[in-house]
Amino acid sequence: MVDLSVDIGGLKLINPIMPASGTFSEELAEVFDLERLGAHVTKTITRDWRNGNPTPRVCEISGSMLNSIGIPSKGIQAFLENTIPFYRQYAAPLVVSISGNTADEFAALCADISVDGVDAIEVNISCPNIEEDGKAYAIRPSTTYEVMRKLRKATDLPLWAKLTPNTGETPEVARAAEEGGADALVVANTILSMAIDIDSRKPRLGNLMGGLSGPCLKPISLRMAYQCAKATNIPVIGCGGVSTAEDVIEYLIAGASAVQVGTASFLNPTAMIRIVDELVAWMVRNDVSSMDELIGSINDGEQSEGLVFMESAP
Amino acid sequence: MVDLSVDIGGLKLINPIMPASGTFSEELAEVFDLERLGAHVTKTITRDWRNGNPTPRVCEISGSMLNSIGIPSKGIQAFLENTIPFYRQYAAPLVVSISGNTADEFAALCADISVDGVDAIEVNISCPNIEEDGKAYAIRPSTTYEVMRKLRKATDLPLWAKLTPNTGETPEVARAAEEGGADALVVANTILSMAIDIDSRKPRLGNLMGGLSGPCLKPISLRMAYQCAKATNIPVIGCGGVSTAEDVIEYLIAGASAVQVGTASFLNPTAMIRIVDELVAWMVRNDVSSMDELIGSINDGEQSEGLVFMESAP
Amino acid sequence: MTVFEQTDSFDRKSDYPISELDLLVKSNEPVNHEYRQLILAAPADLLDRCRAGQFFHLLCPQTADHRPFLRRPMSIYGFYPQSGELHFLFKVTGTGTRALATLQPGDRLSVAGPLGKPFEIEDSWQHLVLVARGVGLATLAPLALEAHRLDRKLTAICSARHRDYLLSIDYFKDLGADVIAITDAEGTSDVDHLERLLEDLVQQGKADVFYTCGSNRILTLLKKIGKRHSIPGQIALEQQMACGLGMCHCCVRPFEQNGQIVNLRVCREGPVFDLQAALAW
Amino acid sequence: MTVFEQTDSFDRKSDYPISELDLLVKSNEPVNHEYRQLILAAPADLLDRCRAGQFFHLLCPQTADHRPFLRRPMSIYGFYPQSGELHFLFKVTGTGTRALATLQPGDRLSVAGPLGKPFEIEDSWQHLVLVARGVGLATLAPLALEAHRLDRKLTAICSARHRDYLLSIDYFKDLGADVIAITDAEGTSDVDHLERLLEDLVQQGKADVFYTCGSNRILTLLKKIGKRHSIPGQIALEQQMACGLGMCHCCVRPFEQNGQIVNLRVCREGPVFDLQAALAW
Ligand SMILES: Cc1cc2nc3c(=O)[nH]c(=O)nc-3n(C[C@H](O)[C@H](O)[C@H](O)COP(=O)(O)OP(=O)(O)OC[C@H]3O[C@@H](n4cnc5c(N)ncnc54)[C@H](O)[C@@H]3O)c2cc1C
Ligand SMILES: Cc1cc2nc3c(=O)[nH]c(=O)nc-3n(C[C@H](O)[C@H](O)[C@H](O)COP(=O)(O)OP(=O)(O)OC[C@H]3O[C@@H](n4cnc5c(N)ncnc54)[C@H](O)[C@@H]3O)c2cc1C
Ligand SMILES: Cc1cc2nc3c(=O)[nH]c(=O)nc-3n(C[C@H](O)[C@H](O)[C@H](O)COP(=O)(O)O)c2cc1C
Ligand SMILES: Cc1cc2nc3c(=O)[nH]c(=O)nc-3n(C[C@H](O)[C@H](O)[C@H](O)COP(=O)(O)O)c2cc1C
Ligand code: FES
Ligand code: FES
Repeated sequence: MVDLSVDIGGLKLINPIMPASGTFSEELAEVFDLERLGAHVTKTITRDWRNGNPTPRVCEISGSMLNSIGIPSKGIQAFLENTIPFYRQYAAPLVVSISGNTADEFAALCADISVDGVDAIEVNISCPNIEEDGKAYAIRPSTTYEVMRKLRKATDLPLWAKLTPNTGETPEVARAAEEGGADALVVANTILSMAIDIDSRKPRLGNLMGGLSGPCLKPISLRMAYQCAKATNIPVIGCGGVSTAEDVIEYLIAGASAVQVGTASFLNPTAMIRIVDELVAWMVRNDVSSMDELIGSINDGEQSEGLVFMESAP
Repeated sequence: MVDLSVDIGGLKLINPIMPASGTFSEELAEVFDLERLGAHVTKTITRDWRNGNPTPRVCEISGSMLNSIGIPSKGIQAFLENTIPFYRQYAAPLVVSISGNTADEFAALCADISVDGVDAIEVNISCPNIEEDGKAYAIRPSTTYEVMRKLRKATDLPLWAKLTPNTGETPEVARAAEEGGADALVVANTILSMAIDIDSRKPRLGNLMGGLSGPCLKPISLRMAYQCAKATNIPVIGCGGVSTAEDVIEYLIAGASAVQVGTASFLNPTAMIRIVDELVAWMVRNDVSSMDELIGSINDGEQSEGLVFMESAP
Repeated sequence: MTVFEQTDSFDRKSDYPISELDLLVKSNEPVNHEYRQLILAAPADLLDRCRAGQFFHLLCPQTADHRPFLRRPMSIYGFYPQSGELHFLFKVTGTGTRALATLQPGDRLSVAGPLGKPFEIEDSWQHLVLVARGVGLATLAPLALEAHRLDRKLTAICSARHRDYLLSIDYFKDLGADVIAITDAEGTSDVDHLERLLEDLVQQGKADVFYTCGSNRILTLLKKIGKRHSIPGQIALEQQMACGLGMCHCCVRPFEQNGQIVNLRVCREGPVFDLQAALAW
Repeated sequence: MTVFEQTDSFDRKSDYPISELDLLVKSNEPVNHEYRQLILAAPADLLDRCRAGQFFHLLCPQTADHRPFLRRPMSIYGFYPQSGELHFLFKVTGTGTRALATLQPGDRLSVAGPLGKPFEIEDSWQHLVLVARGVGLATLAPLALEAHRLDRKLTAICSARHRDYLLSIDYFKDLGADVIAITDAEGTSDVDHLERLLEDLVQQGKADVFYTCGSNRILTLLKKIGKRHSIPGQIALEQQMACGLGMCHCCVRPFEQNGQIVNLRVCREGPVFDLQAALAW
């Protein structure tokens, strides 16, 4: 008998596996029982309708993929009318991912989305922010703190801050998010990347650049998850390149309390439930009975203190 | 007849292929004729003897590798006595990579290494800097500018600044390096990463964290090379995941004037000369006769201006 | 707090419409020097769910030379619950299809599907006209079978560079279709000639609906003729896909809906769309 | 400005000591349930450069299940310029060796080498003693051949868990070596017994030099006996490698040199080191 449940700042999940924003939707209910997931996380929405980026919106690179979808959104109204009721069918908590062009707009959306049926709000502070030259809030501790303060005031729901790997200040940003009122950190979004078709000499994404996700991202996000778990006292949700139970266990040992699965669901729509099953099997095999025995159990010895704030490769 | 030569801020290279610092040494002369390379780039040295990091110093991850070698160094004296004379046998320019714990120490080493036989100095401003909490100079524009100013005053040799991907401000850092006096930018070093052995629950590197190199790094470094080429007027040398002529061409199209090859030489010690040969074959096949026809030839249309300062995945 | 044993007991329903399965390769033979036909052994309940116009998302194998990362969408070329076979007809073009071409009988291939919206055949559509070129025939082939089953008349206009590249002609003939072959080599495939052929069919009352896929040229022509005579139509479209399910929004194309341009997901709202809504590209 | 034609003319010398080559697999057979012997066809000029104690760096194949990234170091188990063969003896342990185990005759394998410092046999060393366990025998086997060629006496003490796991015994015997087999199963492989065996050899004047590899226990013992009787020794060591050539400094181990602890590269200053300089770990 193994217990997979985890507690994310008061929110109980039956297991630590949930989808990553933008790589999940109602349609997956046609493939397996969504009730088997620890939580449901929606694609980031914005207040207004948005078209998204020009195609091609994805390309594959050696062993991973890039995307520049650009947050197409039907707007909050459609979301309240269709999406929230759909997920209400399930006991699994619903986590709504949101974003805004300015901190105030972001906070207003946060308030408006804090409705019945929503169990937590994931604030995507890692997308471009027009107030800061297109830099994401989560690139700097100061902008992270400011936007989180406004978002915190806007809702009483658990607030998860989704961080970006495009920064040299991960521990500082994590602490700023915590101080600004985040209840958990999602670590992390995609890393800014590019690919060029050498025949046409055009960028392989319609939007010039895009985000790297999948296996290649894992060692980077894992490092960030470790840094964030060390730097703060709030739960960390690992995200980046998870495709097997071993990946989940690596994140948990590093200090994450749960993980999100993105790209792996594109390669295997049933990936998340396979991972849950594999995780159970691993725990039985290794005589591990609860997630607490894994979370943060890294044998990092003496080094951890000095090195957690290191931001350059040694 | 194709012309592979390139000009890096006045320094002429017979072709755009050179090794990346730390992935090359005199021993490679036992595998092929080092004269076939565009330049020779040494492992980063420090003034004093350094032991380097504990083992394991490398580990492989899905499709790439991590390392935390830690700049073991025999010190400047041994370098002046043995290494420089060795490379003097070759006409190919010698680029010496250096690093220092403080900006002043760094500058003093820069002056002392500016000797006959050295053709350019690559300043590794992407390694941890004790004056800044272990953050690398190249994480922030301000620290980049300051250290570059001191280094610039210390030498008349061409000064190449090696940037780090561990930053959210690539274009700003690139400009700071240019303003501080860099003659070229090497883009980029490894990205801080981590891997954990789930059986022992120990970090898979002796030093806890390390740098990701190889194919997985390419889309990130390529994006940075593009940003740096747009943001500055000095030559950019692409570095990260180059293992084929197609990779080289992708970097050149993005705006790089040359590339460095690192991890690929571990997998194939003859990789660099194979790449030179493949590049010639590609040029003949595609009727391209000089590097100028490739460098910066990206068809990026209207988007380039707005997006070059973007630092978060869209 | 929930406590698990290793169990699948959480699956509340067992009949999810979309499956992810490892299927056995029965054969994978070249049809001509560009196309191959792939035959997989598939369970009847999967085949029962297949419809003409739908597709599967294939996890092409990793080979020494080819390492496709994402899945590749392929139309159902044939589904035969009786013989337990699922057929694909594919053109070897890039990384993924080259890897697919290496599959040997006995190998396994992971498929996800059936996916997407199928072709519709309304009761009032007695005379179907199908216009296809190249690999589009793979997509339209099962429609011919369905038309046959429903006892509708079918005219198949098959276009190719050369007679040697005409695919599935016999397949259509065996199903009782009138087949009109047009080729570049014979100069019979140009728009003007095609327009005359189609107008003839319309005049003879043999065109209640048009079905097509792919080609811009044919789309534009069919839209024009369709509008002229108020003949409905459906088109199967292609777009690069990541998830194939509707989750990622990478596969969108612009369509005209109620006078507005909207982005629709080819994998979900398509791949079969209303002909008049589709925009040339 | 230099202008190239596609040419290799820049190779000033053609006899680089280290080669990167794709060699043909002649066979790859299991020796017991853990070890396999891999035989490659190799050009004579490569084999001529091989020495006992050196190694090659192997680019293990990518398979569906195993995707090794870095090369894997393997000692030369045998090199035969006459028959054009290069032999390796390897233990199937992890990703790389599992991939290596899938190689079939006719496949190609990229090897880089020969690498590292070989064993030395000084003129005054007439009686050689070799102590090896497990895969260490692979490393020491070519030394026996060399001793035979140089007409030296050789005693090979071969240790294993069980007689069934004793490798290369016949190989050593055929080369005229005195073979002493010790096993855990028979209780003959413990340090005390080994010490007595070695002391006997020393007393009989049959130990001018010790050669070994691997095991900490054996290293400590040989250092002690070597120091006691001023008998020189050499040890082949292992460490994880990236480049295998000396460029990356990942393969260092600590050694005692002139009373100081220094890091030396196993791939370059080794893999064969002076026994007294080697430190137990
Ligand atoms: C719904 C649908 C049904 C299809 N049915 C068939 C079929 O029955 N037979 C057939 O031969 N082809 C069919 N195609 C096209 C087929 O998916 C592509 O030929 C295939 O993806 C090319 O992959 P590649 O790796 O060989 O080419 P590459 O050019 O290496 O592919 C690179 C990327 O572009 C994508 N891509 C390239 N061409 C296309 C395309 N035409 N459509 C969508 N994505 C593309 C690939 O999926 C991949 O992600 C269909 C496409 C769609 C969308
Ligand atoms: C100079 C030298 C000669 C060797 N000769 C032989 C030989 O003749 N026969 C034989 O069976 N083995 C030999 N080994 C050990 C062999 O290299 C390892 O067993 C092999 O690298 C394991 O790879 P893996 O992917 O199967 O194991 P994994 O555990 O999956 O390897 C993970 C990583 O650790 C490294 N690694 C693991 N074990 C060792 C080890 N013992 N030494 C060095 N690196 C290791 C791998 O190279 C790889 O980088 C030798 C090692 C060295 C250094
Ligand atoms: C196609 C695609 C769309 C995404 N859309 C969003 C999004 O809307 N909001 C968000 O916060 N992250 C988005 N992401 C990032 C993922 O949530 C996740 O952080 C990232 O993909 C890393 O996880 P992975 O390696 O498991 O895919 C998207 C990723 C992909 C691949
Ligand atoms: C083993 C190893 C050692 C390295 N040592 C250094 C170094 O001393 N100085 C430096 O500036 N970069 C060093 N690097 C980084 C490389 O120069 C290069 O920036 C990086 O590996 C990316 O290129 P690649 O993907 O081609 O390997 C090292 C990289 C590796 C893999
Ligand atoms: S392919 Fe993902 S939404 Fe269509
Ligand atoms: S393996 Fe690179 S120096 Fe030894």
